[in-house]
Amino acid sequence: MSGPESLCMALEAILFSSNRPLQVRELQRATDSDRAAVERGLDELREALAGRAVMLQRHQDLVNLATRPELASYVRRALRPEVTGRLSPAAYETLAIVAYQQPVTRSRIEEIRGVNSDGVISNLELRDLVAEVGRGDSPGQPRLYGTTMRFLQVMGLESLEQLPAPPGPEADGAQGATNLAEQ
Amino acid sequence: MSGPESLCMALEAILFSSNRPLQVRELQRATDSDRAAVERGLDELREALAGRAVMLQRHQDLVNLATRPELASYVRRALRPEVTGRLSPAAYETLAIVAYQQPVTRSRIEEIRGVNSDGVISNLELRDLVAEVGRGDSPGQPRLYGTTMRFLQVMGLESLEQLPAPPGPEADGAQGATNLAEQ
Amino acid sequence: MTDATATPPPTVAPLDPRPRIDVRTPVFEGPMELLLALCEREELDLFEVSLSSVTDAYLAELAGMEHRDPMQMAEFLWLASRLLLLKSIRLLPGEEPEPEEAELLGWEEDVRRRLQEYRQYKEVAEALMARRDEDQECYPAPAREIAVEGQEEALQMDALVIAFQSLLQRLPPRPLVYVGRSWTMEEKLHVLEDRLNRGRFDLAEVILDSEDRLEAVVTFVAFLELLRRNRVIVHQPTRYGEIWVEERAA
Repeated sequence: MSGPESLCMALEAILFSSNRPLQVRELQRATDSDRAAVERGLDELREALAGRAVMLQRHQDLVNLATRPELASYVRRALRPEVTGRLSPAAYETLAIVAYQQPVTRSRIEEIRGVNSDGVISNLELRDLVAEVGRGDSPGQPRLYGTTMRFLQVMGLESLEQLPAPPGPEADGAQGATNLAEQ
Repeated sequence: MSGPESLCMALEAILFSSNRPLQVRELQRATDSDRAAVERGLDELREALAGRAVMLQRHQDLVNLATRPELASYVRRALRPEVTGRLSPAAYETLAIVAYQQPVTRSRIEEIRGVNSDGVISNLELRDLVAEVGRGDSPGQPRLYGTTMRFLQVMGLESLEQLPAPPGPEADGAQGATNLAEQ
Repeated sequence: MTDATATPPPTVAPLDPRPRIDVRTPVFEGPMELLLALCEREELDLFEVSLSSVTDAYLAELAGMEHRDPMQMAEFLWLASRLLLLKSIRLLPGEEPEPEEAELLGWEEDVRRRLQEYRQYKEVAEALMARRDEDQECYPAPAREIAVEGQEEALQMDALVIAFQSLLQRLPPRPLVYVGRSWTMEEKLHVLEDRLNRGRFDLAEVILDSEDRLEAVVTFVAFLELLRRNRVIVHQPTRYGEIWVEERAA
């Protein structure tokens, strides 16, 4: 870390890219800095964000960036259709693949669907219907996706075992069902 | 929307909260503003973000916020984002042609490369680096390809304008290539 | 293309009539690429070079190539035949070129122009590749929870009770032989306060943690107590969605 100014920048970049609050210790590790330096960097960032749409939130040892509450109505207007609108056929397709093949990588989903699925997957994440459940062993440690508690609620299921038998007579599908039942 | 300053803030809040690029039209709708006002707000936001860890990315009518390229290593260390698989030399070659000739047909790509490029193009489409952007006027209405926002993200560019001067018979290709590598 | 995503879906593969020979291991994907590499290896200026001077090198490379897709091989061979023709014309100088030969000389001009264009894109491709290796990716905003705190309509108490009743139906009634422990409200208050210290929680999730309906009722009453004491705020971002309980800022 070359200087306090760039530490502040690094912290902002990390917090911007994270979808969950981060511990001060995680920020120290990522920036090779001690606690005092990170705390100073966070103070600096808080000042830099004054008058901006985004603010630094702190809860005990956890920090995250969030939009200012008075701007929430714009955010809701812009993004509500995504979270509350009907699911697209592509979203149902993807959801079905995740439900039956979980844990499943993005590239496996794309292999089955034959098209890029970034957008659909992140929309399903946004709706809290699928979530990252771990990392694969293969090179690049790809994210593994699975369905969420909310998926069960929305589908009116008590557990994944209540899903109807998986599609396809081939061994692959049967395999998936077994894995699912064992979980 | 009460004033130009708060429009800029609203735009920042919306873009911060969206996990996909948004169209100018969507921003207009969410802020009850006309196109010119939103464009001014975006210009203002771009200036306000100078010196900060996050920048405004623009690809045609799409905008999103993303971390600055020089901060990539911190984000990677902190959050271990999924690694995009390596691209083959053939893929880079095709990407270079699409980037400079867009919108471009498959047959023009193949004319330059001298080989069938079906496989490479569909691989780039799957990775969301290249997308169909329309149909040509010539007989058979061939698909036209262009680069995507994801291309800008992977290459660490704010917009296509940051690409070096296009190669061509009049310009010195080697010159442009050097600039790009040095950035 | 060495990546896994390039593999076509398994259902499609058998329909492809072409033999699946891996054409990626040889260095040269097409004749243009080979020709360009040869010109560069022989240090020939693309603006000056006569293509007939690379013919021998081209044929040697071709002879050394492994078996590959016949379609692709045909492209290499076609160029080889043109190069040979060109060379034979050049070896017999002095005569006025016949129309067919003139056409071939025009072709050479065309190939040189295309080689130049191709080289420029290849250089851009290398620059893009170098840039990619520099670890300069821009990371976009992730899928984050949309901050709507304080914006939604006040939660109605009856809506809360209805939500609780529907949760109750998903819990078993008290079993005939009771082996679980019984909870006091004071104990449940501590449990909820503990949860609050770790951050906000979903009311439904906490209630569904109950062993039986009695425990669920105690949990719910404890939650109402926290609400009454103004210790928590409650919000429900979407109708019928999760009910989030969060510590009220001091």
